[in-house]
Amino acid sequence: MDSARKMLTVLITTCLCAAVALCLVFVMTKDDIELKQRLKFVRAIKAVLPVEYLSKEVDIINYPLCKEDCKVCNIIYIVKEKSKVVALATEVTVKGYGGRVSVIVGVGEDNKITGLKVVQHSETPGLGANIIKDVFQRQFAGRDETIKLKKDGGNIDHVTGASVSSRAVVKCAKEGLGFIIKNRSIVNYNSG
Amino acid sequence: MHVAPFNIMTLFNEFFKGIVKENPTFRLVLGICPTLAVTTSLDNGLGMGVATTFVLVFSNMFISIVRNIVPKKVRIPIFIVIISTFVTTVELIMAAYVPDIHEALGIFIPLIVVNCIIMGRAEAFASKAQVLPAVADGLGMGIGFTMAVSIISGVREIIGSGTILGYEIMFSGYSPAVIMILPPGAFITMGLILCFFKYMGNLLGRKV
Amino acid sequence: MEKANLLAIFIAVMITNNVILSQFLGLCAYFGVSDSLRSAFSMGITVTFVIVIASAVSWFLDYYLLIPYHMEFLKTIVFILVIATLVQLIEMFIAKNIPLLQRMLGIYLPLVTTNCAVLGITLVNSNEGFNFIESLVNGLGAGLGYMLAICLMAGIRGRLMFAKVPRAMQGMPINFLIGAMMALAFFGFQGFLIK
Amino acid sequence: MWTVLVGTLILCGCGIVAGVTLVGAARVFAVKTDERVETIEALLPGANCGGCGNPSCYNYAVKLVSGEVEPNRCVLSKQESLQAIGDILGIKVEAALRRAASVCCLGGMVAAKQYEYAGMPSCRVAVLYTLGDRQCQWSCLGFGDCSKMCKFDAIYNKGRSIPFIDADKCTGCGACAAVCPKDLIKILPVGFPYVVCSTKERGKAVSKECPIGCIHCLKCVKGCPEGAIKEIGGIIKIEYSKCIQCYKCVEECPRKILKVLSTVRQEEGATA
Repeated sequence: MDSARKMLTVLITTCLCAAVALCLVFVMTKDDIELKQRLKFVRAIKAVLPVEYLSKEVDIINYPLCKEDCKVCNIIYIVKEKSKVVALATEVTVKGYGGRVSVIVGVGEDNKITGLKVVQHSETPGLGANIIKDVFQRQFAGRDETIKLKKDGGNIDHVTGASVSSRAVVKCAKEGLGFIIKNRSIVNYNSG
Repeated sequence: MHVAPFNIMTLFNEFFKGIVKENPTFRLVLGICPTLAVTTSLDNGLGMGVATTFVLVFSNMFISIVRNIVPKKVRIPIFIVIISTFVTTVELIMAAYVPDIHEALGIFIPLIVVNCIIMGRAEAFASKAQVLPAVADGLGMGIGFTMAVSIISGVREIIGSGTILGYEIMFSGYSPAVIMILPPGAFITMGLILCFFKYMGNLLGRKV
Repeated sequence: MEKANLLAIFIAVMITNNVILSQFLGLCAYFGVSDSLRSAFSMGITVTFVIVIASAVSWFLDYYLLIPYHMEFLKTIVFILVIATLVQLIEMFIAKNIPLLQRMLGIYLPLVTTNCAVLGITLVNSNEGFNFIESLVNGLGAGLGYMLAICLMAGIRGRLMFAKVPRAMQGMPINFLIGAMMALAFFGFQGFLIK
Repeated sequence: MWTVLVGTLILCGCGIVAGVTLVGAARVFAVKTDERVETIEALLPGANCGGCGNPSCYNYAVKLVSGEVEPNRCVLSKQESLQAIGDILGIKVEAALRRAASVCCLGGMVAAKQYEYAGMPSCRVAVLYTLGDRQCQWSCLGFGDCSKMCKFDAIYNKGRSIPFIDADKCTGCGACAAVCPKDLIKILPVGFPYVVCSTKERGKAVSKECPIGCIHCLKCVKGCPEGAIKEIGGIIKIEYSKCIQCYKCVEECPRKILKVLSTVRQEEGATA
């Protein structure tokens, strides 16, 4: 049974070395990874605010809402500039053409969309994937709940050859807007 | 275990054979999953190539070091642990310093573990060679793979989106052939490039 | 709702986002083992079998070990270790108890360890946050999708014998081009949504 | 520090569980493998040609150990290695009866045409239209599907012709026989006579379709001193266990359709 013992010893030693090495790398890179993720998040939030905030410092407060309230989104981000609430934002995920489409929607004090950014999607490259283009996303600023594609009798131009993907983004915008309007009072009340 | 003696020349040979003669992608047709999946643009392709080269060099090195103490029966689990350690290291480093490429490559970074090139080189070469030739082999194979992936992704990016590394290079009015950056385009590009190499091989072979 | 969701996952991974033709997982074996319909079928069965079991085991590890201790970065190494062990275990088990299966699948089992489809699907399960049943359904769908693609490929390659293929195209190049045609065909299934 | 500790614990735990399971399973599921199988497999040529009727050399070795088959079924092994296998198994090995593939058709392109065929150059495709373009339905179509199947380069076609089989290279694996859509290729013992025609017609019907086909005159049947040749269901059959290799039948055959395998090679069929 010597061979079995040797097998085990070698295997466990390898695992041990691997684990220690990996954990060290993890600890070393952890802060950087978190920083990069935070930066990305802040960039995404800033992208949904009016243009003048791009260079300004903003505070982002997470306001989690209970899951039962809404199936698609459950955190509202309160964006403040010098303790004045600029906008509320939330992430909405719906089904697109090739998979899920995740969108961050920003809503101003006047209950209109301040901006929108597609943060994750798996739409067809070259067609549906064009929903990430600014030309498309910029159309959403200043819209209210009546938002619709031109094709469906509204005012948003859809991305050429990808009405399903465009419709998914519009749906996100609508749901996010509705969600924020519905919960605005709670958020305002609790966060003072 | 018999280990062939080596000198500088053999080291060079080990290094260069991976680039042309035994190019892992075009000659041995190994590791085609990442070759096809992440080559939608040149920067993704390069990122994948560099990551794979890193893993290949270090896994070859360590496997060559431990080759004599590993019992035959647990060889594969141990190789896999060694390889995946380096893969995870690469994954963490990429997430920390090049998050965009990390995100674009997605699931295919962890999948370097099961890339046939790495397991294949570990089994076929590193587990039988001394450390230096193993590293040279890993480096050569890695560079060969990187070159192949860059060629494929370059072709796909130019035709499929009319850009190279994100810069527009095609004439104005060029409407990109989207199919090339979709899954079928990957197969088409790979098939035609392989065909080209085979044709050239036939031509050269006839002359000799 | 629940059932429709499961069906959506199943159809997506089997047809619309076929593991081989649109996600590019497990291509080595796809080209390597598709020279005859019989071996393609055996390979498909083996992959399906291993993916389903690996999905189940890795789900437990992920849910009860890695997530509670925030050790998600060890996912790759743990999953591949599980798969390698599992494959060897299955190999030994069927060699002892089901010799018939051993004769059919024996030579394909070692190929499955380094098949990206298996590791890929377990990673997808974990990244998408699938629950246990969803993971199983995803695994099963992926396996069947794999089988579908590889059997179709083997069927076409069988026909290829009668065709006049230019010399430079023979072997791998023509296989890739067949793959391209099949990927195009499967691409047509996209947008096949279940709401 | 906490991370390092927990991470190490988890990974080592997985490693231990994996290792213990594998070692344990290796004991629980240990299949009693006979060491002789490996030794014998090493002695076999390892070509997995299928000539012995088994899918691989390993399967053949397993069957050898269990005593199901004789060592002389392997056509590629040299006599010494067969003898070595016999020594391991403790049995006496008789010289292997060499077998080789042979096309049982002499006419081929000589047989009368039914129509001009211009389809894919493949027997398996051509046979779909009225069993080929020749009037004789047992005629070789000559596209050489069999030669493409040969792993040993033993068969080749010159244009559209009856394939030429090199009996020295042929291992008798039967890959060509399996692919022939008309079942014209038979795996037969070398050095024995065989009928190089597969027709079931007789007399004039044969002559009309092919000037060199077997007309079933049965001279060979009558001429055989051992009674080893019989006509069963329109086919001339030679019982090789009775054949004493006197080659009387070969002399008797008026059309010279009976030949001896390997000593007289099939002439290359006339091209169309």
